[in-house]
Amino acid sequence: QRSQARENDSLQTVKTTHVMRWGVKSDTRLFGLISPKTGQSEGFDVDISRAITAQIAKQTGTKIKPEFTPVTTSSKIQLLKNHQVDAVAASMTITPERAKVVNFSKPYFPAGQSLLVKRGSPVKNIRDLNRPDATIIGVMGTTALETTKQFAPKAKVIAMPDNSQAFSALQSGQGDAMTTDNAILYGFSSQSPNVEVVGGTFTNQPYGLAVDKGQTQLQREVDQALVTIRQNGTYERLIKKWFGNIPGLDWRELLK
Amino acid sequence: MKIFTDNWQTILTGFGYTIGASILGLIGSLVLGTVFALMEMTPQPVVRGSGKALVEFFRNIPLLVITLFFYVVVSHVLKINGFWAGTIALALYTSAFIAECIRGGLTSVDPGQMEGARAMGLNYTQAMMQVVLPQGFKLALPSLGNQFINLIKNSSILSFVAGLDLMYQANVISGTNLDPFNTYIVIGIFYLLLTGPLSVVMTKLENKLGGIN
Amino acid sequence: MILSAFSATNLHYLLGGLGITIGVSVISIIISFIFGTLFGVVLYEEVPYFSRTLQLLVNTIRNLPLLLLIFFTYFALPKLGVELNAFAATVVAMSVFESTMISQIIRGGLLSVGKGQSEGALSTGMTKWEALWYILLPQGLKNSIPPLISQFISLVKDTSLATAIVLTEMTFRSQVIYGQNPNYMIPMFALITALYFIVNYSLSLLSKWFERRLAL
Amino acid sequence: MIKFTDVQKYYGSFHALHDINLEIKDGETVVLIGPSGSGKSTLLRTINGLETVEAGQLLVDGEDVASSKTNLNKLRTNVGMVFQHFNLYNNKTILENIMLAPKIVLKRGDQENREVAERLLKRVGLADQINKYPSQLSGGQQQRIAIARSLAMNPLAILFDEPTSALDPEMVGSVLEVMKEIAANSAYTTLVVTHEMDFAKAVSDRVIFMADGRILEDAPTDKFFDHPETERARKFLSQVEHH
Amino acid sequence: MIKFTDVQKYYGSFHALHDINLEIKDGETVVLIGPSGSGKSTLLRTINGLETVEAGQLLVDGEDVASSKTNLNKLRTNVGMVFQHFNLYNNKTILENIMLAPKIVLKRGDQENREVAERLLKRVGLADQINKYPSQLSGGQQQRIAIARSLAMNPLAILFDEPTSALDPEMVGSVLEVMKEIAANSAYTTLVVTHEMDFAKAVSDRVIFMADGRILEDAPTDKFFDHPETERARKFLSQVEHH
Ligand SMILES: Nc1ncnc2c1ncn2[C@@H]1O[C@H](COP(=O)(O)OP(=O)(O)OP(=O)(O)O)[C@@H](O)[C@H]1O
Ligand SMILES: Nc1ncnc2c1ncn2[C@@H]1O[C@H](COP(=O)(O)OP(=O)(O)OP(=O)(O)O)[C@@H](O)[C@H]1O
Ligand SMILES: [Mg+2]
Ligand SMILES: [Mg+2]
Repeated sequence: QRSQARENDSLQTVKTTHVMRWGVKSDTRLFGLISPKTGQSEGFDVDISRAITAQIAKQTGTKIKPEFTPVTTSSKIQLLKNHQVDAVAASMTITPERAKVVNFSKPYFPAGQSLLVKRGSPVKNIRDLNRPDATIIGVMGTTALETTKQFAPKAKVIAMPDNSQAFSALQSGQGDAMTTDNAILYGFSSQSPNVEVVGGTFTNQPYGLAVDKGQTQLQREVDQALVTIRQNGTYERLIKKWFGNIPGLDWRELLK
Repeated sequence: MKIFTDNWQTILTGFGYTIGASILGLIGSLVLGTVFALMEMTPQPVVRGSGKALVEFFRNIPLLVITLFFYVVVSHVLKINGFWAGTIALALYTSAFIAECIRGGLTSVDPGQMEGARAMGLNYTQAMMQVVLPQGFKLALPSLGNQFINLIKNSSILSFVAGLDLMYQANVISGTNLDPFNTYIVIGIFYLLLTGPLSVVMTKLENKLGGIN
Repeated sequence: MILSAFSATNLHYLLGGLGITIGVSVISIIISFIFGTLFGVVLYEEVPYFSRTLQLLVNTIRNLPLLLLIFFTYFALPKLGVELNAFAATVVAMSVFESTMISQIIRGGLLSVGKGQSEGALSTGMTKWEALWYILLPQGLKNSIPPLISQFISLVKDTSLATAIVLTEMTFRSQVIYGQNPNYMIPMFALITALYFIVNYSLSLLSKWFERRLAL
Repeated sequence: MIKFTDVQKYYGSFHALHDINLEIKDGETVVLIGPSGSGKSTLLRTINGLETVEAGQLLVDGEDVASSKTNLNKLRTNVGMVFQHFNLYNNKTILENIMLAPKIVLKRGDQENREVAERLLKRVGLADQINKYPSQLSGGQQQRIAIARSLAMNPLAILFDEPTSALDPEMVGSVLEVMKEIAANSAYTTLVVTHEMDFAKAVSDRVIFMADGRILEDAPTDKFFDHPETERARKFLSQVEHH
Repeated sequence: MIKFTDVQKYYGSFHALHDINLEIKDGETVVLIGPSGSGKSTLLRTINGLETVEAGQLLVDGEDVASSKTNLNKLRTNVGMVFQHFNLYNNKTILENIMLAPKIVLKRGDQENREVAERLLKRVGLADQINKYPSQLSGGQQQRIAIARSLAMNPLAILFDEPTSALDPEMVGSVLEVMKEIAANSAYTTLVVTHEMDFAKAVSDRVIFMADGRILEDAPTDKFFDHPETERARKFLSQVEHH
C-alpha cells in the first residue's frame, strides 16, 4: 500500500508516509550490528540515521519516524534502487563508480582502508602482502577489494559475503590479513584481543549516506541535516559514544 | 544477451566451480552414502545403529548449517577454503539421501540372491559386493539421478561461503550491474543447462523401469 | 564462558528466530500444498494445452536452485513492481518452488491409485471431476503422505537459505550471536542443529507413523 | 437396446475391432467368448464409452455413443459395468461404495438411497458387511458388492467383463449365483464376457464368438455349443473344455 | 555324511523342528515329503547352515554345523543347494554365474574354471546359452543352470528344495531329467524336497515323511509308498495323488 502512496520523489514519499526507511548493516560492529537483546541493529550508522531523520522532520515540519531494514554490503544498493529503502547508512564508501548510480550526501565519517592481522603477525603494512603466496581477505562488493589489488597486485584476494564471515576467515587462518575500512576493523579488534589493526590507513575513503540517483530533494535535506547536527553537537556526541573507548584510536581524530 | 557478453568470464568461472563442486560432491556422497547404506544393512547392531544415526542426522539439519560449520568452525583446524567447505558439506548432506536410495535399492533385491550366493560358499562381504550391491545400484538408479539433480541445485550453497560458484558470481555481477532481473535469469539458464537434460533422462528412465513393473 | 552463549537474552533471541523459521515454514507449507495439489491434479488430468504448459513451467522451476528463486523474488521482482519484504519474499519463493515439487508428488500419488478406481467410478455415471474428488484424490493424497512429509522437511531446512536476504530466522540469528563472540560458535551450532533436528525428526516420525498406519 | 453398425476401433495403428455388427435386444442375456486378445473387453468397454470408436455407429438406448453431443455420464447410469478386478472404491465402506453414485449422480435422497443399498446387499447375501472396507472382504464378496453397486443405479443393461476370472475357485460359485439371478431377470439386458462355459450354457440366450477383433459367430446358445460353425470356435471350445 | 541327533529348531517361540534324528549316508538319494509348513525347507536349510539350530547335534561331513568354530563358508562348498526360485545372480551371465564361486571361494584358475563350466553346461543341455543373462532364459533353463552352478563346486552333497514347483508344467521334465542323472550318480549324496511322487518313486532309496516339524516316517522308498505306516502319511499321499 505504501508503494502506491509513494511518488517518484522520495522526500515527498517520506513526508506523506511519515516514515523514512533506512538500510543499515546487521553485522558491522560500531556501525550497525544486531543486538540479540533488542533484535535491532545498533551502532553509529543507526544513531546518525535517527538524528538525521529527526532533523529532516524539523526542517520539513512533518512528523517522520525512522524505520530500519538490515542490508548486506552486496545488497544495499540493490534495495535502494528497488525503492525497498529510502536511504542507506551502511558504512558505505563514496566512490565515483557508486556515485553514478546513487546520490551521496557529504561525507559523514572519515574512513580509510586498513589491515587487520593476527597479533604477532609479521605483516606490518600492505606492502608486506605484495607477494604471490599472500592471501588477503575482503568483503564482497566493497571498494577495498579493488584498492587492495592496486596496492598489492601479487597477492591473492578472496571475497567473503560479509564482514563477520571475513573475520571468521581471518581467525581460521584462511588468509594473512583482512582488509576493509579501518573503523570496521577497529570494531573487531576491540572485541577480540588476538588481532590488531596495523599500518594505519592507506587510502582516504570517507563514508557517505546514500539516496537513489536523482533524489536530489532528499539528498539536500540530508546534507542540511548533517550540517546542523555537526553544529549542534549531536554528531560529536555520537562519535564519542561509539568510538570513545577503542584502544589505539583517538576519537577526536575523527572530528577533524 | 548483454549480461553474458559482458560477464562471460565470470559466469563461465562460476559454471566451472558449480560443475566441479557437483562432481566432487557426487563422488563423495556416492561413496559415503554407500557406506552408510551398508552400515544400515549389517546385522551388527552397533554398526547398524551408527549408520542410521548418521543418516538421520544429516538428513534433518539444513545444508547451510553444515556448510557454515565447516566454513567457520572446522576451518580453524583444517585449512579449507569456501569451495572445499561447501563441497564437503554438500557431500555429507547428500550422502544421507543417497544412503536412503541405495538402501531402498538393496532391500528390493530379492533375498534369494543373497541366499543363493551364501549357499555357494561366498561370505557376506563377497556376496554383497559381487551379487547384491550391483543389483541394488541398478534398482536405485532413478532415485540416485534425482539426488544428483538436487545436488547440483544445492551446490548454490557455496555462494554463502565465497565458493566462487554460479550463484556467487550471480551476486557479484548483479552487485555491479544493478540488473538482478536479467542477471538471475541468465544464471538460471546456466543451472537449467545442467539440471534440465539430467531430469529429462531421469524421467525417461523412470518411465522405462515403471513400464516393466 | 561457553555457557554464557546460552544466556537468557541469546536464547530468547534465537528462539524468536525459530519462531520465524516455523512461521515461514507453516505458511509456505499451506500455500504450496494448496497450489501443489491443484497443479498435481491438472498435470494428472492432462487438460489439453494447459497441462503441457504447466509441466514446462514446473520442470523449469523445480530444476532451479531455491536460493536463486529467493534472490530473484527479493531483488528482481521489485523491477516488475512487486515489492516484498524479506519474510514475504521468502514465503513467495518457497511457495512457488515447493508447489512445483508437491505437484509432482501429488501427480505420482494419483497415478498410484490405479486406473481401475476411476473406471469404476466413471462406469457408474460419475463425471471425471466427481471421480477425481470422491475417489482418486482421497486415495492419491493418502499415498502421497510419506513423500509429502519428506518434502516438508526439506522445506523447513531450506528456510535457512533466507539468511541470504537477511531474514532473521534461526540460522541468521545464530550468526548474530556468534558474531558477538567467536567462542559462541560451537555452542550455537550445537543448539541450532539440535533444534532443527528436533523439528524435522518429529516430522519424519510422523511420516513413519503414517506409513505404518497406511500399511495396515 | 445396443446396436453396433460397422464399428471399427483402433489403438494407435492396431485395429482392435473389425466391422462389428451386432444387435442386443432389451432383456436379452448374451455371452461373449473368444481367445485372449480377441477384443472382448474392448467391445464391452465401447458400449459405455470407456473406449471411443473410430468409425461406424454404436447406439445404446437410442443414443449415439460416439457423438460428442451425447452425455456419456448420463448414458453410463443406464449401463452398469462389473470388472474383472471389481474396482470397488478402496477409500469407502461397502455402504458408501453403493450409495455414492446414486447420491451424486441420481441425486437420490439419503433415506431411499440407504433402503435400496440395504435391499441389494441382502440380495447378494452381504447385508452384514455394510461398514467394512473392500480390502477386508474376500474377492468373491467384493465382486458381489460390485454387482450390487451397479444394480443400485437401476441400469437398463449390465456388462460383465470376466467377473469370476480373478477369483479363487471356491469363490466363483457365489458370484455366479448372483449373476444367474440377474440374467434371469428380463428387466436387465445382460452382456457377459466369461470363460465359464457351464454358466454360459445355463443362462445365456445367445453366444457371440470373437477372434482377432472380429465376430466370427453369433448364434443361439444351444446351437453354438452343439454345432459351432467355424473351425476356430471348435478349436477354442475343445481347449476350454480341457481346463 | 549327514547326521542329526536330537536337533531342535525355533523361529522365535515357534518350534519348527522337533527332535530330529536322521542319518544320511554317502551316495544315498533321499526324498523328503510332507504337507506345506511341515518343516521340510527348514530341515534342508539347517544342513548347510542357512538356518541355525538351537539344540542337538548336526554333523555334516564330520563337522558340527552349530559350532562357532566351523567355517560355514567352507562347509557350504561341500554341500550344494538348489532353490525353488533358482536364485541365479541376475547381474551375471550364465557363465559368470557358474564360474563366480569356484573362482573366489575355491580360487580355481580361469582356464580350468571355464572348462568345468562348459562341460557342466553341456551336461545340462545349455551349452549355447553361455552369454545370456538369467532373465533371458525360461524357468526350466534357469533351474538347470542353478544345478550346474552347484555341481561346479564339486560338492559331496546336493540339497534340492522343491526345484520344480515354480516351473510351468512343460518345463518340469527337463529339470527332472538332470536331477535323475545326479541321483543315480553315487558320487553325490542327494536330498530332495519334492511333490513329484513319480520322480520320488523312480530315483530315491529312502523317503522321509514330515509333518508339524517332526519326522513321522523314514523308510525305504518301495515300503513307504506301498505300506505307509502312519495315518497322516496315507492321507497326504491320497491328497497328492489327486493333483
Ligand atoms: N489401451 C490399449 N492400447 C493398445 N492396445 C490395446 C489396449 N487395450 C487392449 N489392446 C489390445 O487390443 C486387443 C484386444 O484386447 P482386449 O482386452 O479387448 O482382449 P480380450 O478379448 O478382452 O482378451 P482377454 O481375454 O485376455 O481379456 C489386444 O491385442 C490388446 O493387446
Ligand atoms: N524365517 C521364519 N520365521 C518364522 N517362521 C518361519 C520362518 N521360516 C519358516 N517358518 C515357519 O516354519 C514352519 C516350517 O516352514 P518350512 O518352510 O520349513 O515348511 P515346508 O515344509 O518347507 O513348507 P512348504 O511345502 O510350504 O515349502 C512353517 O510354519 C513356517 O511358517
Ligand atoms: Mg478382457
Ligand atoms: Mg518349503
